[in-house]
Amino acid sequence: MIKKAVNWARIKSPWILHFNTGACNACDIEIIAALTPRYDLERFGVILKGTPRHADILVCSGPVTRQIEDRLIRIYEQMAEPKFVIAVGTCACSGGVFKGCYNVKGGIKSVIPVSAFIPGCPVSPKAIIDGVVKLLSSLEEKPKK
Amino acid sequence: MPDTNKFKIPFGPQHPALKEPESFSIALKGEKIMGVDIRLGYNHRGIEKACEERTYIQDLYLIERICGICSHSHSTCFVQAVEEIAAVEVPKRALYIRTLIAELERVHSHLLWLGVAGHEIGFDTLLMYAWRDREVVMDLLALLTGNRVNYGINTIGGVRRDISGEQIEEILKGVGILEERTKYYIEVATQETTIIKRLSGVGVVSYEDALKLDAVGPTARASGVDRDVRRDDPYAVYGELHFDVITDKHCDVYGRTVVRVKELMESYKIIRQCLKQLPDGPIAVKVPRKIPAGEAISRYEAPRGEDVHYVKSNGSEKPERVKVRAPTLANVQAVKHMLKDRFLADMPIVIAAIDPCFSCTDRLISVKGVNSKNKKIITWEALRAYGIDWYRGRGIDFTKISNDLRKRLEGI
Amino acid sequence: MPYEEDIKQKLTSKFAYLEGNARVTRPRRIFLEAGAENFSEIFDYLVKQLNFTHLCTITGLDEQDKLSFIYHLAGESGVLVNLKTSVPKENPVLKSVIPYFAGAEIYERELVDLFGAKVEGLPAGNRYPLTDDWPVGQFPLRKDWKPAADKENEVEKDA
Amino acid sequence: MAGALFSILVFPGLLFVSLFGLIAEFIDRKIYARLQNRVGPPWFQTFADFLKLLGKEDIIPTEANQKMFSLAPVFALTSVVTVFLYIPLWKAEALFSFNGDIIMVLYLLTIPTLAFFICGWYSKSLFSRIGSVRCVIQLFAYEVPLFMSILASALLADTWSLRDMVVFYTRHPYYFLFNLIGFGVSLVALLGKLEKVPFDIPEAETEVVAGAFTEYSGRLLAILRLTINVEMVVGASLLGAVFFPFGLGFGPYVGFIIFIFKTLMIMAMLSLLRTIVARLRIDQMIDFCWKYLVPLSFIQLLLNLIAKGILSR
Repeated sequence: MIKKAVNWARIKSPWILHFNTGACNACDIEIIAALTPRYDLERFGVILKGTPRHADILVCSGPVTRQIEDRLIRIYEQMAEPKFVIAVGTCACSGGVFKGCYNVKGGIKSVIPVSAFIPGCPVSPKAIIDGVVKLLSSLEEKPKK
Repeated sequence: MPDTNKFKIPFGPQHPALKEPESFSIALKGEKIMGVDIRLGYNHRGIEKACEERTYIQDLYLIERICGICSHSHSTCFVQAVEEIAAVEVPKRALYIRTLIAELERVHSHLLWLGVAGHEIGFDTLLMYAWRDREVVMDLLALLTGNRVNYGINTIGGVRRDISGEQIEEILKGVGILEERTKYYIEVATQETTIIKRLSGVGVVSYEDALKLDAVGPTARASGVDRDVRRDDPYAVYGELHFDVITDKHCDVYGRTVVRVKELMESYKIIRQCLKQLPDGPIAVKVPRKIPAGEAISRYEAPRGEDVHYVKSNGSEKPERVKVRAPTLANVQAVKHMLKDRFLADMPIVIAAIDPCFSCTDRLISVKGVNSKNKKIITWEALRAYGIDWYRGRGIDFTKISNDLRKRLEGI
Repeated sequence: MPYEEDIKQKLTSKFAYLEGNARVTRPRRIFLEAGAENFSEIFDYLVKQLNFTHLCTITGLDEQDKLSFIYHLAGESGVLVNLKTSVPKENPVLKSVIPYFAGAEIYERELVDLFGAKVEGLPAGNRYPLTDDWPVGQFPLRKDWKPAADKENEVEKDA
Repeated sequence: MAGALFSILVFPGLLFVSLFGLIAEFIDRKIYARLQNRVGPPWFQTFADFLKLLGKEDIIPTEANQKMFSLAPVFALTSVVTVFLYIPLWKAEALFSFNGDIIMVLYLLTIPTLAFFICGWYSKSLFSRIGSVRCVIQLFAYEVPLFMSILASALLADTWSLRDMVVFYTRHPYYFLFNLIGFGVSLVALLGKLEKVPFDIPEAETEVVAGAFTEYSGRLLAILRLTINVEMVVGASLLGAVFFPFGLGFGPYVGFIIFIFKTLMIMAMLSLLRTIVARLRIDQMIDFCWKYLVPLSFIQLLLNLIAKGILSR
C-alpha cells in the first residue's frame, strides 16, 4: 500500500531541472513559455528547481556538444534516485539536424539514459505539457522499482 | 566584496546564446569591472563542415537551425547566395513573401528582446506584456508558415507557401493591434524617467568605437552608425519599399532600446507596403540540383544586425564551402569595451542589450576571490536581482510605473 | 556609371597587376585576387583611401595545395569588396589586420582553429571555436579531415 | 502519562502542527500564484511533495560530516514543534506553562536558524556555505526587533508567562491596541525568520541555488521543508496569541476555530507581503532592520512603560 501512496506522490509532484546541452535555444524559449501564465505547468505540481539534488526530472534540450557532455553526466549523477530524463526537441531526441557534425555527439541518449522523448523543432509548449503528463502516467502502470 | 582584492568572475554559460555562447570572465575590483575576458565556442556544432556534406536543400534545414529566434534571417541569406550563383530569376511574389516573413520575424524578435530587457532591470511587468503581445505575431507566423519558429518557408528559387486573401486580412488586423501596443512601449521607453535613469550611460560605445569594433545592427545604430543592409545593399524587395533607418545618438543601452522599439514601427510600415504591393504570379521557380561553379556572398539585416553568408559551389550538388557570420559574433567584441569600468550591477543589461539569445539568462557566474580561495557562485538571476537592488538603492524602482503600464495596457 | 565600376576603375588604375582579376559579378560586388606580397598594400588602400570601413568577416578556403582567405570589406552604398589571398599549405602564415579592425581578432582565431593558419600579430587569448581538449593538429574545415576520425567514441546507450 | 503523550504526539503536537504546516504552505503558494494570474498548485500538492521526498534517495555528500548533516534537520524540527506546546491555543491554559516561558519560546524559535546554519556549514558545498553564513547574518537583524516587540507586550501585562499574559489581556480587551506597532514590527521580523521574500536571501532560489539546503535531498529535505512550514504556523500562532488574545474564553470548539482563523489571517498577510516586495540585498536588509524595526520596537516599549505607569495608579 505504501508503494502505491509513494508512487501517487511521485506522480503528483514532479520537480524539474532545465539544462540546455548546446541547443539553438528555440526549445528553451518554449520550455520557459510552458511555465508562464498562459500554459502554467504548476497546475501539475511542476516546479523549476535550481539544484539537481532537489529535482526529479532533468529536462534537456539540444544535441550534446563535445564541451557540454561531461557537465551533463555530472549533473545527471548528482540527481537523487528515482530520476527521469526528458529529451525536449528533435535535437535532444536524436541529434536532429546536427547529427554527424564533428562537434556533436548526437542525442541525449548517447550520454545518459532517457525516459521520455518529446520531438518537435521547436517543441510547442502544449507538446511539453503532454510529454510531462505522459511520463507521469507511465509511472502508474509499471512502478519503477 | 572586500574592495581590496580583485575578483575574477568566470561567467560560464550553462546555455548557449546564438551561434556561439558567450562566457565572460570578469575581473572585479569591488563593484567596478576592470577587465573582461570572453571565451566563445561552447556550443560550436561544426555547422559549416556539415554543410559541405549535404546537398543545398538539406543545408537549408541545417542553416535554419543556427539560431532559435532569427531562423528566417539565416535561411533567406543562404538562399539568396545560392540563387545568385545559379543566376536564378526568383519570382517577385516570392520575394515579397520573403520580406513579409522577415519583418514579422523582426517584430517577434524585438518584442522578445523588449521583454527580456525589462526582466533584466527588474521591470517584470514589461516582460509579461511584451511577451503577451508577442503571442499575436507568433500566431500570425504560425498561420502563414505552419510553425512558430523555424518556419521553413524558403526554398532555393522562391518560397514554399502562398498567402491567401483572408490571411492578409488576418495580418493587417494583427499588425493594427501590435502597432497600438507598440505606441505605449515607445512612450514607456522614451518618457519613463526610471527607465531613462536606469539605462542611460550604461554600456557606452562611442561612434568611433562602434566603427572600429565593427558593431552591427541596432547596437551600432544606437551609436549613430547609419548602417542598415536593407537600405545600403537592398535584397529581396527592400529596394522598392520606402522606410527610414532609425539611428540614435545616445550610444548606450537606452539608445538601443529606443532604436529597437522605433524599428518595430518601421516594420509595421514595411509589412503594410508588402501586403499592398503584393504582385500575383508564381511563388517559386524550378532550380537544377547541380549548382554551377561560382561563389557569392549575401548580406541580410537580421533583427540583431548584419548577417553574412558566403557560399562557394563547385558545380556538384553539394556546396564546397559555406561560411556563416552571425550578427552577435560582431557585437560580442563591443561588449568587452562596453563593460569596461562599469558596475557589476550593469552586466546583465549590457549583455542583454546586444540581444544575445533568450536562454543565456540562466547563466551561472562564479565569483572567485583572486587571493581568497573560496569561490562565490551567483547565477544570472542573482546578478540581475543584485543589479535591480543596487539600482533600487539609488532610487530607481519600477513598481510604480509597472502599475500604470498595466492599467493602460489593460484597456486594449 | 555605377558605384562599383568606379571602385574597380580606381583599383585597376592604382594597381596595374589587378587588371585581369578584378571582376564585378553583380551590382555592389567586386571580387579581387592578390598575391600575399602585395595584399597589405591593396588592403591599406581599400581601407584608408576608398573608405571601406567595415570588415564583415574573413572566409577561409582549403584549395587543395594552398589555403586561401577572403577578406570581405564593406564600404558606403553597400559595395562589398572580396579580397582573396592565398598562402601555401605548408607554412600558412598571415599578417593580422587587427591594427585596422579590432573586431578581426575573433575571425582570425577561427582561421587558426579551423584551418591551421598562423596569424602574426594575433594577441594571446582564448581559442575559438574549438574546445580546449581538441586534439592538436586536427583542422576540421580542411578537406582532407574527416569527422569519422573521432567518431569511434560515439556509443549509443539505450534507456 | 498517556494523555501527555497523546497531546505531545498527536493533538497540539507533531501530527497536527505538520498537517497545519502543509496546509499553510499550500495556501501561501496558491495566493502567490493567483496574484500572478497563474492557476497555482492543486490542494494536495504539499502532501504529494512531502510524501515524494520521503520516497526519494538520501544522498549524503562524501565530504560532508555525516552525523551533523543528518542530525541538524531533526534537531530543527523538534525545537519548532516543542514551541507549539507552549502556545495557548483556545483556552488560556497552554499545555505546559511556567513563569518565564515566553523567553524560552523565543529561544526555541531561534534554534532552527542555528540548525540551518549547521546544515549548510557541514554539507561543505560552496553554495550551502554562503547560504548558511547569510542565515546567521540575517538572524542578528530580525531577532532583536522580534524579541523587543513581544517583550513589550509582556511588560504591559507585567508577567513572563504566556498564560498570565493571555489572562491579563482577556480581562482588559482594549489594551491590545497598544501593541499594534509591536505587531507590525514582529510581523515583518517573522518574515525574516521564516526566510520568506523579501528576506529569503539565504535560501534565495536563484541566488545561491538553495542556500543551506542545496546538498539535501530525500527524507532530510522533507524534514527541513516541514520545519519551515511548521515554523510559519508556530510563528503565526505565537503572534496571534500574544497580540490578539481575545476569543479564548469560549470553550474548546469555538475557541479552536477562532485560533485557526487568527493564524490563517496572519499567514495570509505574510504571503501578501511576499508577493508585493522584491528580494532585498543582505546589507539592505540589515540596515532596514536596524534603521526602522528596532526604533519602532523601542517606541513600542516606551509606550507600554507609560501605559503601565498610568494604568497601575
